[in-house]
Amino acid sequence: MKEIELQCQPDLLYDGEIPSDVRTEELMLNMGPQHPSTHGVLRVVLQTDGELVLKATPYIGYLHRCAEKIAEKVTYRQFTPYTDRLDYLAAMNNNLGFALAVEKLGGIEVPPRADYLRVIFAELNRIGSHLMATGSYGLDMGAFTPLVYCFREREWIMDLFESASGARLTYSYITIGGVREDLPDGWVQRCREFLDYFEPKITEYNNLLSYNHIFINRTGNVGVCPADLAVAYGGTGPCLRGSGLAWDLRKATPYCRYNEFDFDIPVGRGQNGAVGDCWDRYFVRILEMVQSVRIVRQALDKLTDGPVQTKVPRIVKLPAGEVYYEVENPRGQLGFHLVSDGGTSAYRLKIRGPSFCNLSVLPVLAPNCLLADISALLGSIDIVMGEVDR
Amino acid sequence: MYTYERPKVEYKGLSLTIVRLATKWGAIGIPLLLRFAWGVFFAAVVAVVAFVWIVGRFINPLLPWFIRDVVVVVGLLAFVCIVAIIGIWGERKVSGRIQSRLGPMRTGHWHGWAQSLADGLKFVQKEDLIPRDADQPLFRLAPYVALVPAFCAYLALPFGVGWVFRSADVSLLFVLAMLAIEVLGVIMAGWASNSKWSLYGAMREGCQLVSYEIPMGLSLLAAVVATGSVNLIELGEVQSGGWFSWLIFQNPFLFLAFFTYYIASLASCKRSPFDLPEGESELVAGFHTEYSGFRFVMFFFAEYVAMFAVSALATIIFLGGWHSPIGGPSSPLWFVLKSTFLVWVQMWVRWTLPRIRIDQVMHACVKYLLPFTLLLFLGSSLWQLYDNPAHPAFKTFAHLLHYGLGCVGLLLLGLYFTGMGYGYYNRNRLVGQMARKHLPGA
Amino acid sequence: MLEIVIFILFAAVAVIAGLAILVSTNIVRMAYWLIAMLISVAGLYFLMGAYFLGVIQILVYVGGVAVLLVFGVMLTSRQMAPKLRPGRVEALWLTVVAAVLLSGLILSVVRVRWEPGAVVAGNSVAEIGRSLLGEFLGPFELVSVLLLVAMLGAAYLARPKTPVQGAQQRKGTTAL
Amino acid sequence: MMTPSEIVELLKQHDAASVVSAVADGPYPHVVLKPEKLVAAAGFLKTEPRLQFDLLRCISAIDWPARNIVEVAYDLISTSFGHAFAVKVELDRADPQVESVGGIWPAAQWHEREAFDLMGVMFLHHPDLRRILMPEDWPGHPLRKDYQDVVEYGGLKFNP
Repeated sequence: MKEIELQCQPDLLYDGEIPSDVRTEELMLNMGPQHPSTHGVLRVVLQTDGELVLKATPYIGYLHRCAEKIAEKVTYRQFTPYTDRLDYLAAMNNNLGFALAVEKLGGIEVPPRADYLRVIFAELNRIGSHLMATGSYGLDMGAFTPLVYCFREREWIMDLFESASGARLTYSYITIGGVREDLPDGWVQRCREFLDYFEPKITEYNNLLSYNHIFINRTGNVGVCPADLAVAYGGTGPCLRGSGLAWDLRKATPYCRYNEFDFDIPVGRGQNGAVGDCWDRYFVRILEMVQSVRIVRQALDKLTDGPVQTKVPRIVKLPAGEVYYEVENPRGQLGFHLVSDGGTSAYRLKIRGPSFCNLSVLPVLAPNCLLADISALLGSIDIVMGEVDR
Repeated sequence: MYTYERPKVEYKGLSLTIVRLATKWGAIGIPLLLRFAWGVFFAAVVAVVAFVWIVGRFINPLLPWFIRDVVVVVGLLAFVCIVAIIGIWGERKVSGRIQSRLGPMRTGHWHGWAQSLADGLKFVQKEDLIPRDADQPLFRLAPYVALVPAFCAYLALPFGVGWVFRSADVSLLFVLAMLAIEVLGVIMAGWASNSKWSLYGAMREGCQLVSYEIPMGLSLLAAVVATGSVNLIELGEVQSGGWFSWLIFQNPFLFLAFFTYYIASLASCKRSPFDLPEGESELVAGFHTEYSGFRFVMFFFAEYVAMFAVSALATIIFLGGWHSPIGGPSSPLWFVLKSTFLVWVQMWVRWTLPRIRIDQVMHACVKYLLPFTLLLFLGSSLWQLYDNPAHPAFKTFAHLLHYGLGCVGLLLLGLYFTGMGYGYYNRNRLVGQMARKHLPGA
Repeated sequence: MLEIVIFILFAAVAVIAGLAILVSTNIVRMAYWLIAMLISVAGLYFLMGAYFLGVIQILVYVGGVAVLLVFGVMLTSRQMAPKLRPGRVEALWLTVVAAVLLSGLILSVVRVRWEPGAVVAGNSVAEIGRSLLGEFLGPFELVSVLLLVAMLGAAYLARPKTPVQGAQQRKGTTAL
Repeated sequence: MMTPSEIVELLKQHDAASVVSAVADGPYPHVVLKPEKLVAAAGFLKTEPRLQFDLLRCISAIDWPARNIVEVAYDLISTSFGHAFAVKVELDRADPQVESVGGIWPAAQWHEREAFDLMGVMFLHHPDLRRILMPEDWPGHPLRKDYQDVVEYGGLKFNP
């Protein structure tokens, strides 16, 4: 196996020598479960030497809501709202993943209009989720203003979702067999208006935050995660692409007609430090928003008339068997391992939360960071605890 | 069923007494106050202004010093409170506008002017929580140690000639000394809270303040060398006669010293990007994590009072103090205006920049700011040495540079106002579609 | 009259704070009592018209030295407090040393002829500056050399001496 | 990019004795391996240049009281080729034990902790096999089919 040299804070690492008669005591610091920058109820026990973090041990499970157990009790359709609550910032994508897993096992075909609608909503929700990640990352770094700007734009996406699905956070819009309802009048026009408005805003975020000197100094060369480390710890999504590996399920194993769209996979290039540092992970999200805008534009162009649902019984019965299906969530690959015994509810549903795997790399990256870098790291990994704990 | 039995606690303390009195009287008083809020506010402003003016003009020569002192101190206290209250409200409005929000709009009907008052009232009613394992006496003392020195700085701060509580020869040093004591309160709070986050906040505060005091003092010393006085009134008086005679345009070293002072003063007020002691995304709330109610308000007050104090110092020393920039009559109004502008810039910076990391804070000070200010100090001294009739060539050069710098300053100010005008003209485009609908006058 | 009241106030605070330093067992409280004493002594200076001295006392001792002191002391463990009670042998030694110092102090106070000095009116800063860079230039420079030596000494003491164990370990090589 | 049947062939070539059964078509192509051969096969799957399954996506434990086994499924994908595959082991339900693959895919560590927590599968030689989602002293393994709901925990009584 290859040895990976971690290079957090090169100028702070004590190279070799400190006086032997100076003894310092290490401090155990309990970060969370109630802490502003743990993005939920994550608890990280830090072993610190002054401001230097020697060891970080995450403890999760504070938001465990037994989603997998519930899935064994309720019917497939009834479980769709529960998927909303996994990664509550990207509920559309979760709906999509679950619907696709059920459709794969049941052999259900989806009409083309529904497929394009799914792509549109998934990508819009990806933009919304990345906006949240970008804004709250600014907040983690002490810049409050980008958060509000990002929320301003996310509000518009929420309005679009609300007019289509009736909900602003937990949509349950993408259901088994298609999407729940067709678009309201004028929705496509409003969506185009949003895209035209939103695209130049990305430049504003870059000018305000991404290229800010302080921000770059805070995030560049911090929490460097090389590509093989990311892959080894199951990191996916921006955490993997930020490390320089162009791996995206939308390209690798296209679903929902993603192969019909023209888009690129942005990767971290180490512009402000080593490849795979916090800045790269952050900036990949910004670039992905640009790509998502591209995809949504193309999907809006291709949107054909037709039904948005296939006929699926109210209580879905799947044949006995199993399937593992993954989709590319904003935070990485969301997987559903669905086992059916022929009944009306899942025999076993294992959910692979991307944040769960992305977070597992934290104990490797955290040593030799400063206390302030922990929030930089956590923010750049961009976890959603609803999905980590499920 | 699991039932939680709340431990019986005897509530006591000054805050509770205040609350009891306030709830008793407030039931009648507050609705009345709110109904006549406009009138009360203007009456208060008029009363304070008239009061201070009368005291400064007439009572001063007539009454014994002691009464004058009491009166002036009460006036100063009122001023400081108004500074803090308006500062907090202003911060929220400024941040709102920067973030394409509105900020407080409801309380007091006109742009939420009474928001800080309402918040203060709420804070007074809060239970005065002291953690069981905290060091009780120090925990109680800390907010006072933070607030009182910040107020004491105003005792030597002249608002104009004759507009000062005590005009000492060493008033500049006195103000600096008082601002330096404030850190003790913060450290005390951090340690007494017996919380690790607070301790981290206190540690950072200690590191940061002790380091940044040096470049801050050195930048001011560069100006002191140019005028030969540490008396704030004398420092202000040499800058009369229009903005060309401001010390900031005196020589290039002072021009730079203004900016180094301003950066260092941001650090000494714990303002962003140097707000590490309370950086909420890292240290929860830093040194005041465990504080609630009125004690928390005192820390808040101390911050805004100190903000105005450092800005006032910059105004007096670099920006001509109470003198009008266009050569008209000098007045304390100019002083307050300029200081407010600098406070506003502090807010502007805060809502724009991310926070620096602690090692970068120390590097910036020790590796860059400190040597740089030492050079400025040296340069300013040398300039003073050569800027005299014995060196006519240098004198001409100095004059040319002096006016050149003035033009640079004018250009900067012009750019600022142009930007402001541009922003105002394009406000609809800049604030974005969503916010536009909700802006007043839309 | 007022001056006497204020003098008694400051002096009392200084004495009480000084005694409290001795009596207190909590090391952080000691530091804060020390600060209280320094501030009240500065108040005495102000009362005597030595504004410059008073301000410098606050600026340097309270704002600088005391903050560093508190900063260092604060980081010690809270369980340190009981250990600060001296043992019997230590107490004996300390008494002897303190007695010698005190007698020296009393002797010098008694033997010096105290005359009411000329009060420096006007700009005391300028006066101090002139005398520091004129009459007392030699001692002034000597003191600065002393400070420089102290700083170099501190830097020397804090210099890394031996390689610490586990420094490599800390650098964090992770086998995968 | 290899098809599932080719992958099964490669595995059989590597060690035919390790493969219990194989499903090469349908929605979920996988092989069932003997538990004691799992680590060797996993190493092969990761290092074989034609396979390079470097990304362990998920470890799912499935309880089958009727067959008296606990299945552990390892879902793999290769970031170099993009082909996906799954490996399964079937363990004794009374005492499910299998060697940890955390040494091959570090990502497995947390998944294995979860499988241990919720299904009670013991992963041998795991560096840190603790409960991950449930509290340390939680009774039982909640995702087992015969799991009895906890009535009281830490002084809290739950309504049925």
